[in-house]
Amino acid sequence: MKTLLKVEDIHTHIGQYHILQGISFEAREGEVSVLLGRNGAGKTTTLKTIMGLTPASKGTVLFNGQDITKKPTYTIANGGIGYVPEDQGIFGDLTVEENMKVAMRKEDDAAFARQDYVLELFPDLKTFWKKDGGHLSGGQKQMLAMARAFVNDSKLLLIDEPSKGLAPIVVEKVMEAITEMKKSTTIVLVEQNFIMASRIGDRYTLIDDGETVHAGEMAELIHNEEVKRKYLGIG
Amino acid sequence: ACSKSDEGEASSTEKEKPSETTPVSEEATSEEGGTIKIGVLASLTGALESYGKQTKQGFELGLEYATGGTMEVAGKKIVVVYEDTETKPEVAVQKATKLLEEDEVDFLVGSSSSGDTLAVLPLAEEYEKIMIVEPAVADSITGSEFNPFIFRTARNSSQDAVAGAAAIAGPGVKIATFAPDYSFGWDGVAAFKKAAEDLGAEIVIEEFADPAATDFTSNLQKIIEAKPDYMFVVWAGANSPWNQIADLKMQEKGIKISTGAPDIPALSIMEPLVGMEGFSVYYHTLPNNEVNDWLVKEHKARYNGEVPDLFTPGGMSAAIAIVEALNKTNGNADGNELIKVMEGMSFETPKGKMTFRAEDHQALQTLYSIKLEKQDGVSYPVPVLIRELSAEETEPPIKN
Amino acid sequence: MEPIIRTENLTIRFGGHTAVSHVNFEMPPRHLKSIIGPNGAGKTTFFNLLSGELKPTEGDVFFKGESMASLSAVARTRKGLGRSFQITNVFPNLTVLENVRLAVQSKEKIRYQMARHFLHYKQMIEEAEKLIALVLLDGKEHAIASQLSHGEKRKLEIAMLLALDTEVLLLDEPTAGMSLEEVPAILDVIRKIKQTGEKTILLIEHKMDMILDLSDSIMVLFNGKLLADGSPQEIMDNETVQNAYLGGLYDENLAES
Amino acid sequence: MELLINLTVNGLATGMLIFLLASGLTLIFGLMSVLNFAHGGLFAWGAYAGVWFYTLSGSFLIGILGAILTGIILGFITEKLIITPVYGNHVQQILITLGFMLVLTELLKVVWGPNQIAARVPSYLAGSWEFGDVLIIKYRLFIIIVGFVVFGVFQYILQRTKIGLIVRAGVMDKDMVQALGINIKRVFLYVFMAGSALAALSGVLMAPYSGVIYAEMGFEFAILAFIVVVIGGMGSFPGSLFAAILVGLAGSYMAYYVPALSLAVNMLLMAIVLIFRPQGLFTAKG
Amino acid sequence: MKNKFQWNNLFLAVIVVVLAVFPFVSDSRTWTILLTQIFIFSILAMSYDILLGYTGIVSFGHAMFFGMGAYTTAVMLKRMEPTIGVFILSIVCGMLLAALVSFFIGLLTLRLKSHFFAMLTLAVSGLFLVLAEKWRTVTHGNDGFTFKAPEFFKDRMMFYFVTLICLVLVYLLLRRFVNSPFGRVLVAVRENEQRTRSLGFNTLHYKVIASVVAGVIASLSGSLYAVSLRFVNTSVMTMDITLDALLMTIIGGVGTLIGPIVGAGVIELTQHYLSGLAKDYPIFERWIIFFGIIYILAVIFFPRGIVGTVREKLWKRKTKTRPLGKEEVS
Ligand SMILES: Nc1ncnc2c1ncn2[C@@H]1O[C@H](COP(=O)(O)OP(=O)(O)OP(=O)(O)O)[C@@H](O)[C@H]1O
Ligand SMILES: Nc1ncnc2c1ncn2[C@@H]1O[C@H](COP(=O)(O)OP(=O)(O)OP(=O)(O)O)[C@@H](O)[C@H]1O
Ligand SMILES: [Mg+2]
Ligand SMILES: [Mg+2]
Repeated sequence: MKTLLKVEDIHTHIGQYHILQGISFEAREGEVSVLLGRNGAGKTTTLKTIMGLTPASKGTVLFNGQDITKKPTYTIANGGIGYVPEDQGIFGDLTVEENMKVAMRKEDDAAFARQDYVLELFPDLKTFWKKDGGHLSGGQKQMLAMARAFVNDSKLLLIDEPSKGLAPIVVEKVMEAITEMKKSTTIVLVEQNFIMASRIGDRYTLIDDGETVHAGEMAELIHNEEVKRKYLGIG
Repeated sequence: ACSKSDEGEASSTEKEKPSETTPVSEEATSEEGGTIKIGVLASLTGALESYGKQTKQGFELGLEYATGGTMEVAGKKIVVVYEDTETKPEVAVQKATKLLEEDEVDFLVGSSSSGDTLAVLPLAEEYEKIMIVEPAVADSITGSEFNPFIFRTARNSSQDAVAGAAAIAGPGVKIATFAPDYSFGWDGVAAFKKAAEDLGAEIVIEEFADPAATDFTSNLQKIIEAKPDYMFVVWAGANSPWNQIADLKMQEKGIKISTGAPDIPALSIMEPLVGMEGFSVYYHTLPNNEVNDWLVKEHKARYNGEVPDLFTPGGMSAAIAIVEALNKTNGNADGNELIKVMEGMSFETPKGKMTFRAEDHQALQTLYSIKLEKQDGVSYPVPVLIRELSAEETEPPIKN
Repeated sequence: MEPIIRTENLTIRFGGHTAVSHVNFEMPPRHLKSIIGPNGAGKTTFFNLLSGELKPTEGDVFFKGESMASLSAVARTRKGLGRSFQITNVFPNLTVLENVRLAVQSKEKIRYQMARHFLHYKQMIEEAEKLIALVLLDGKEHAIASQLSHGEKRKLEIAMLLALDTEVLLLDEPTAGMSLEEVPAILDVIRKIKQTGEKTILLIEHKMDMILDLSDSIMVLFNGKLLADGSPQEIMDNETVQNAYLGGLYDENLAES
Repeated sequence: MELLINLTVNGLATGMLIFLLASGLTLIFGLMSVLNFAHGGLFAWGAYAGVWFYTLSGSFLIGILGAILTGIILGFITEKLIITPVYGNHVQQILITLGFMLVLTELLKVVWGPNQIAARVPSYLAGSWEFGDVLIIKYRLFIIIVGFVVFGVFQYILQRTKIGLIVRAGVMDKDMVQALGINIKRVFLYVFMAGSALAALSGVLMAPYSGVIYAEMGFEFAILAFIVVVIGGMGSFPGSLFAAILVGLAGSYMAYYVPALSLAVNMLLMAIVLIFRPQGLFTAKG
Repeated sequence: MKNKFQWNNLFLAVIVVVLAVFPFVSDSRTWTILLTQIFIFSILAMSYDILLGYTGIVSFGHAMFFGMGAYTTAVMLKRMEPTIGVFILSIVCGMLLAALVSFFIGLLTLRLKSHFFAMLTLAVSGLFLVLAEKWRTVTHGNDGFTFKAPEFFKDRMMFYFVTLICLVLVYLLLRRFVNSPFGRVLVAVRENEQRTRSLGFNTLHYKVIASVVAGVIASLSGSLYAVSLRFVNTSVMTMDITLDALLMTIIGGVGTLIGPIVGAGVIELTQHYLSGLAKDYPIFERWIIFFGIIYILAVIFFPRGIVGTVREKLWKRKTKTRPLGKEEVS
């Protein structure tokens, strides 16, 4: 299968701190790649570096064969990458509707069809369509953040901890949605909920202290007790 | 030892040199009778900058005129230091102290704003140096805040008011006043009211407006309703009511407008008031005397054809007053000595003879009753003389 | 036993939407109760009403039998109602140590002391350091809070609540975004606090295994209403809860871990 | 009755003028949250450039276009040089824009000299109509119309496009907006330029109104504009319009009926509004 | 840390000593006056920083407290005897007045958020300015009035020392204040007010107290200012004074106490120097342009103010791993 995203030995500095010290992985078309690692390992920073929010000082990010390492964020996004940040990035003073409107890159029928789909997935958003984003509950914000990313026709989605703060039943729905999206989109997922990660992930990359320490098929990891114990504290 | 002290002198002059606008040769300083130093405080930047520049140019010309071009008086070289007050009282004090302490000036001249001037007054007394006030107008300078070292060549608010009243007031005349809502306006109107009433006029309404307002129509509306014969306007500052007065067709409604003619840039915006009768402190064609002829000629020659403006003759008068006084004391710049000769002193200025009144040191001076007319080849309305208001006629009350 | 917290008909409306609706609940002291419910059920809002962050449209909160209606959030904290926040809410430009130290300062009631240098209050700093170690943030004392990773901020949040040392702890999804490895450690912290037998704890969580492990009782909020309140077993057996909240994932979840 | 009509019409005209002044600031301060103390400088530049073009060409329309062009160019320079490094930091914005304000004001004097300059109403807008005792000054009517046009155009743009939303979102979280594929820097630049153009436009319209332009004219009026934006509600065009008219009318009535307080009227109005409605009269919501 | 602390103090002590002997070595009165002016504005700027830098509130109305001090002192010295006793009494009265006014205004206004608070303070101080303008029997309005300073201050050196002592005392007091547990809560309010409240601090009290402290100190600087001029007019209440305080604080560095002092020095000195240059070189006739450019450059090269940025650089050099901790306040 074709490699859509290729991250090669990236190093990222924030201020005087050397946060990423060699992250490499690839995401293949139509697959879900999961980034795993403990708190502060550098998962979020990896996603931000791909998005160009904290550009890499060394290494390359190849997307669809193109080098996007030094591109500005909006160009990267317009190239077809959607992003669900870990802190949700909701515009608190804008309503749910306005949040969606800002997010929608192209206002065509397909986009509205996708919007209808996400609203069915998260009916809460429909209920609170005119409410300020800042007044939503924690879980509702998480839904909105995902809805914003899903509404565009992206080739690649970067999703940072989608299950955080969601009720179990909604987590299930999100999993369904991701599985559904997988048909048309490639997904890079950061997820702490190992059950979820292992169920929808195709392959994994383990990050520790800003470095890639392990990578492989998800199916393997499920049985690799040693790695699970060492890096994930489970098993 | 002698040469050593000479060196000291020379090097100290050297240091000061950059701050002197009137250069002075070193020999003159050390060999002859010494120097007279004059510090001029003026707003050389900011909103009042054009006033400051007029004073400065006038003062330079005045010295030249009074000394016959030698820049010496009673054998002493005159040195002038100009300082910018930035129209901030604290800067004025800072600069004045510098002039008094470091430059050791014998005279202070200034300044463009009443606030700056008032702040400097006590210093003149403290250092016992004569200060010639020019062109600040506040009555209190020679009134409640007076001290004996203060002399003013500028006219004060009361003189303006008396002149303004003389131009229009008479028995049975109904007058409305319009002025900005701060000290300048209040003082001006109070003085005007008294002068006008003394002449038998009746003040029917006094309107004060926010000087920063964009719209003066409410105030003007009220005046229209009071149906006066005249509206006397006391105004200063660029944001002016002239346009709105014209818009409201006050003149068509039979209300004649009267005010003091300002400097030339401000005259250029008084187009709507052509035909109005009022007074003027100075316009270069108004006085008829040799000093003024010289001033106009030299000013034109020096500043590519520009004519002297409102406060240029004031600067000149201040310079002349200083030279005259020094001539009288034979070069003695001691403040207390100077007070004696300056009280009651008369001197010729571009505006005719001025006299420092002994009681409050205010220079009594001629003002002019004028009419604004459109003249060919002049881009602004020109004040045309109706009659001179003699120094006696415009004499203000003594308030100190 | 007299309930330590009790609500009477507690209701709040935002515009036309009733976020918390006529909730009557009480809990005995030194008890750990979990609150569960779908997203937007009103759990956080319920906390906000208890802590005084929001004023109810109707009803009242009683703490140790005393009406809280007239008390501000500040006053309630001082009385002993401390809370953590679902959305990370720390002092972004201060260090981790300073964040926690400020909470300790409040507990120590050093409020209007203006004449001594704050570094002279050594015990405050020591205590803050201890708490930072407790939530596994040691080594990050001098990091600026805004530079922490998400999980680290959650830990800081807990440390600040613990530093307040209030009688009642309101914990709003303390482990959201925390890595698998560290969840047990935080669980441990909560368990230890519970074991001291001094604190009353109200816990909002979506992690069912954790809830079952810790709770003395569970209450369920649904559309702002109190749907059920009972022992963990009762709640787990409740059909409505099964269908509306847990879905199928929970069973597998238990099965796999 | 005539009196009331007169006061009202004049108050309305003044209000409209103030609205034009504030409209640029509504974009720059209200929407983009930039504390731009140089706004008055842009306004004064608009006035000077406009009058200059007007005098040179003899056409007031060219004067207006010249002013707008100047505003756009200055807006470009200002945003690139002065504002870009300080987005989101109010403290730095105050310092840098105050510095720039000094530069702009003094440069005016370098270019056009320190003296005030007369500005005349074009002949076709000069004069007034009289209906009994009611006096309608043509130029004021013109201002009222321009005000409504500007209001309409900008309200339409903000309602019909995402620009307003994007700017507000960008102020809250610049990174996120970029991650949604929007070149927020460019959007900010354009909006700033539009705000500057509005400032310049109000400058050139103000000039014949008061008959005179001077370098220091900017600062006073800028404060008035800030007042209007804040009491109208940040970033709301209807709010600014309403607040501006309120200020205009209050000034007009107050000067007539309670002259003793007319110096204080703006400040009183602002204090009262803020105490009773701390968020301003309107919000930026559609 | 302790070490650094002492170095700092030593450094400051040396500067104070230098300033104290300065009038004895230099007989330049311009400098004495300029420095006096700088000391006075340093006090004002420090008081402003308590609001802006430590509590995070932007006030556009600080001039009103400065004006209260200036007017109280001026009026009392004019109406009563110009003695030291009256001078001190007037300072106390000015402070009491400022405390009272700032207390009530604080209660009224400090509930408002950022811009709205700033504009409300602008409004209130605007009203005070109108009051000063209109209450002419006492203030003489815009013209102002002069008065006699106590005999003791006739020698400007004496006044120089008085202001220097005031500056040092205010600095020491405020340093204590901001480093006290109370001051740390102010910083917390600046960072996240709502969170501070939920920690059990009544933030309104803190903000009101901070604004009272700032108001009282501003009043002191106003009193000194009036005496330094022996003159007062309504310019002491204008926006210009507030902006001066604001600029000095920002240029020097918000959230430090040395910053405002440095800022006051930088602004007064460059202004003095540039306007001096104007006399000699025609291109400096428009020196205000250069002055404006300095503000712009200051932001670009010292984004956190002179002191803030320098300190950050020093920290970075010293330790690569440990970021600047804000609790390390001067
Ligand atoms: N702006 C910043 N400045 C300095 N350090 C930072 C900054 N942002 C993140 N870090 C540090 O970089 C490391 C990695 O952070 P990152 O957010 O990528 O972790 P993460 O793997 O997403 O953790 P979590 O699971 O807790 O979200 C952390 O130790 C964090 O403290
Ligand atoms: N300030 C507010 N204004 C308007 N609506 C609000 C406000 N706060 C909360 N709500 C609404 O009230 C409802 C309850 O919100 P709350 O945050 O209490 O939910 P929650 O149970 O904590 O959900 P979650 O598990 O997602 O955090 C939601 O529908 C939310 O949109
Ligand atoms: Mg993360
Ligand atoms: Mg919640």
